[in-house]
Amino acid sequence: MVDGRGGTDGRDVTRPPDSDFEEDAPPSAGAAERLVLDLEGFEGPLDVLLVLAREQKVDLSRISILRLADQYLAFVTRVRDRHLDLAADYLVMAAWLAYLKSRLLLPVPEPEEEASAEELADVLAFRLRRLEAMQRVGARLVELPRRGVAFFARGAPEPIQATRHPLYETELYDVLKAYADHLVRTSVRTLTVEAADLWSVDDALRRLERLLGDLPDWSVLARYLPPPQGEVLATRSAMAATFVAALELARQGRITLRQEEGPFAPIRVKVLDVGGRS
Amino acid sequence: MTEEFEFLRLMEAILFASSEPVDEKDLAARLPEGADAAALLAALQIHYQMRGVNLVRRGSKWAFRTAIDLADRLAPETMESRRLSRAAVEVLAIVAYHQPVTRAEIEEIRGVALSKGTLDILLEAGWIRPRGRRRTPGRPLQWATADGFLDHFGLESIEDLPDVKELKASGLLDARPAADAYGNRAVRDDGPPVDIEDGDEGEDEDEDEP
Amino acid sequence: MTEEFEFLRLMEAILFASSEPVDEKDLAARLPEGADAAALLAALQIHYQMRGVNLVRRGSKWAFRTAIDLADRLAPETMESRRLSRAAVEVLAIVAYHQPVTRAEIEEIRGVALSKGTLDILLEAGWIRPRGRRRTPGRPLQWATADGFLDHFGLESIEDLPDVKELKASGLLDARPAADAYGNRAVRDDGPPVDIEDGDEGEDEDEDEP
Repeated sequence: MVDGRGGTDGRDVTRPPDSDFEEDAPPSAGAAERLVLDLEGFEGPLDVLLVLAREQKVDLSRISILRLADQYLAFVTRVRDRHLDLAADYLVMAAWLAYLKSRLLLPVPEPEEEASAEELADVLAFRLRRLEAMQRVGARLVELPRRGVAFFARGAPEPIQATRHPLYETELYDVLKAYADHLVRTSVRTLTVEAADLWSVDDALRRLERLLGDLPDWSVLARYLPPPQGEVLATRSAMAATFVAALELARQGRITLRQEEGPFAPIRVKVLDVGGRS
Repeated sequence: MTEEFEFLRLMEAILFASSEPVDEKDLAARLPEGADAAALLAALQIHYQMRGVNLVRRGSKWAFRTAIDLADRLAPETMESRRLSRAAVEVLAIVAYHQPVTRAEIEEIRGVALSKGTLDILLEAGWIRPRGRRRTPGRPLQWATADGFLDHFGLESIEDLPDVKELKASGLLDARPAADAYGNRAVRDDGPPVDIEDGDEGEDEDEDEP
Repeated sequence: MTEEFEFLRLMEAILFASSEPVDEKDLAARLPEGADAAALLAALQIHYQMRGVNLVRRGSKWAFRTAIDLADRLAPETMESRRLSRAAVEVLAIVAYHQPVTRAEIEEIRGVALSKGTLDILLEAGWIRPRGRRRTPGRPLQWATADGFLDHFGLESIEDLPDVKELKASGLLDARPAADAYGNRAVRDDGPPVDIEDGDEGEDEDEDEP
């Protein structure tokens, strides 16, 4: 069913556009505070900008981008006090607007190949108008007379050969969903296999033991990590496994470890068991 | 429009939209005060008398039905549309994504033997067709989607099927529960090893038909 | 009865018998040689113009539907509770007005990554469908409205969408990034779980079909 999912946005999209606008841009003084509380209801930074733009109460084509930038930056500052985990795209927009604002305020000679500040502002104004148009027609769309609500199909269709009756009622969605479910089911096996290229303590032990003979006095342990292989996680697992392996070798009395300059300083390692050379 | 014609229109719409024949008493109850249901029904019946659809009485109930003389020409289908079984939908999906694919491969991919009628059902529905034989020992038959598949599902080409990435992005494929066990890695991963684009196409292919 | 009236009755019966819109091509195929399906449909539409049931066009398909003005008096038998999320309504509007449109373009217009449970819900409702791939690097899938969309919202064609002409004239139906200056950097930086294919921006837009 199509129901649900709307739970978090708290706005009833099936309301007429008028009431929707009213809710979005109340002329009251409490608007700013309400924006903060409603953060989860926003559909991204552009949506926030649109709501803020409506507060200026002018046509979107005559909006003051400078003022809008200020409004947005103030909004983000306010929100960050309470929502430390503010999504990255809100911050990216804030950074971009701060940049735009500085360009608009300080008309330095523009580099030839870059867009002018005015062009950048126009781009933003266009995106706002486009999003507003889509929100407006979306609201009108769901206000159209709809089948099953305002008009009805034949309640007792008669099966006759003239109309095409598929043997089976299956929609594209069913097929795609079946395949997706199948992939999810079978993916578990794959993931198990994939995990094998992480470094295990055994791997690290073998590698350290092999290298023991070549260790000069008090060498830095980190230098004996396997070469990074692109994957951050693989590198991290190698580091963790090597550390544990070093502890294990130290426990066996084959090496000794030292970290003299305090936490996060290089760990140094020295071979104890000379007879252990291979 | 006269008031009476308005009542007639309403009655017409109610009878049309109803899934069951409607009792005359119920019709009268749904009409505004002062409407004469019996007279309206009689008028409506006369209006449709010669048409392709007639208003017919079944006891105290009324319904629209295809005119008898046409109903004979448009012989009713004996079979009603049914829902395809879960397994059959999955096999269809696998044929669509991995075509051309042999029966053994379908079983291998699903990890379970195909029950007897599954391919027959899809074949009968016009959604799959045999497409050549694989050039491997035993020369097994390969299966692919038929034109009826594109037609039924409103696709213009088999390319319109979303690939794994697109399934994920559209929200149909949510692998997160499985991925959790392995942290960030699994999420970044593009998923199962099932190859959609290149599948088994090409190399061993040996089409018996153009 | 004239022969033409016989054809009309036959067409009426076929359309009346089906709850889903019937394609004009299929109708024509059912009629005897020499029948003019388009003319018959026009005549039938006029005959039902004032009635409680109207013949309506849905793209290339036709169906009988109860008259819109009777909506208030025809209480729905089972209230369909299709309450869409705000995101879903926006995405549906974007697909309807910008079709065919790629997912990256939808994200560009909304300035935010698509969350799960948006495209799949519209797909499940039968309102959108994949339609060809954009001829740009990555060959991203394009989305368009499905037949169910027109029928559900009572539209004769996509041209009947509210304000569609005004929007077209104002240039607001341009899904491409407004400029490279901003692009969809905000979307990209959002990272997982939704991955965005490269080259989705569609600068060299080139549809797969006319």
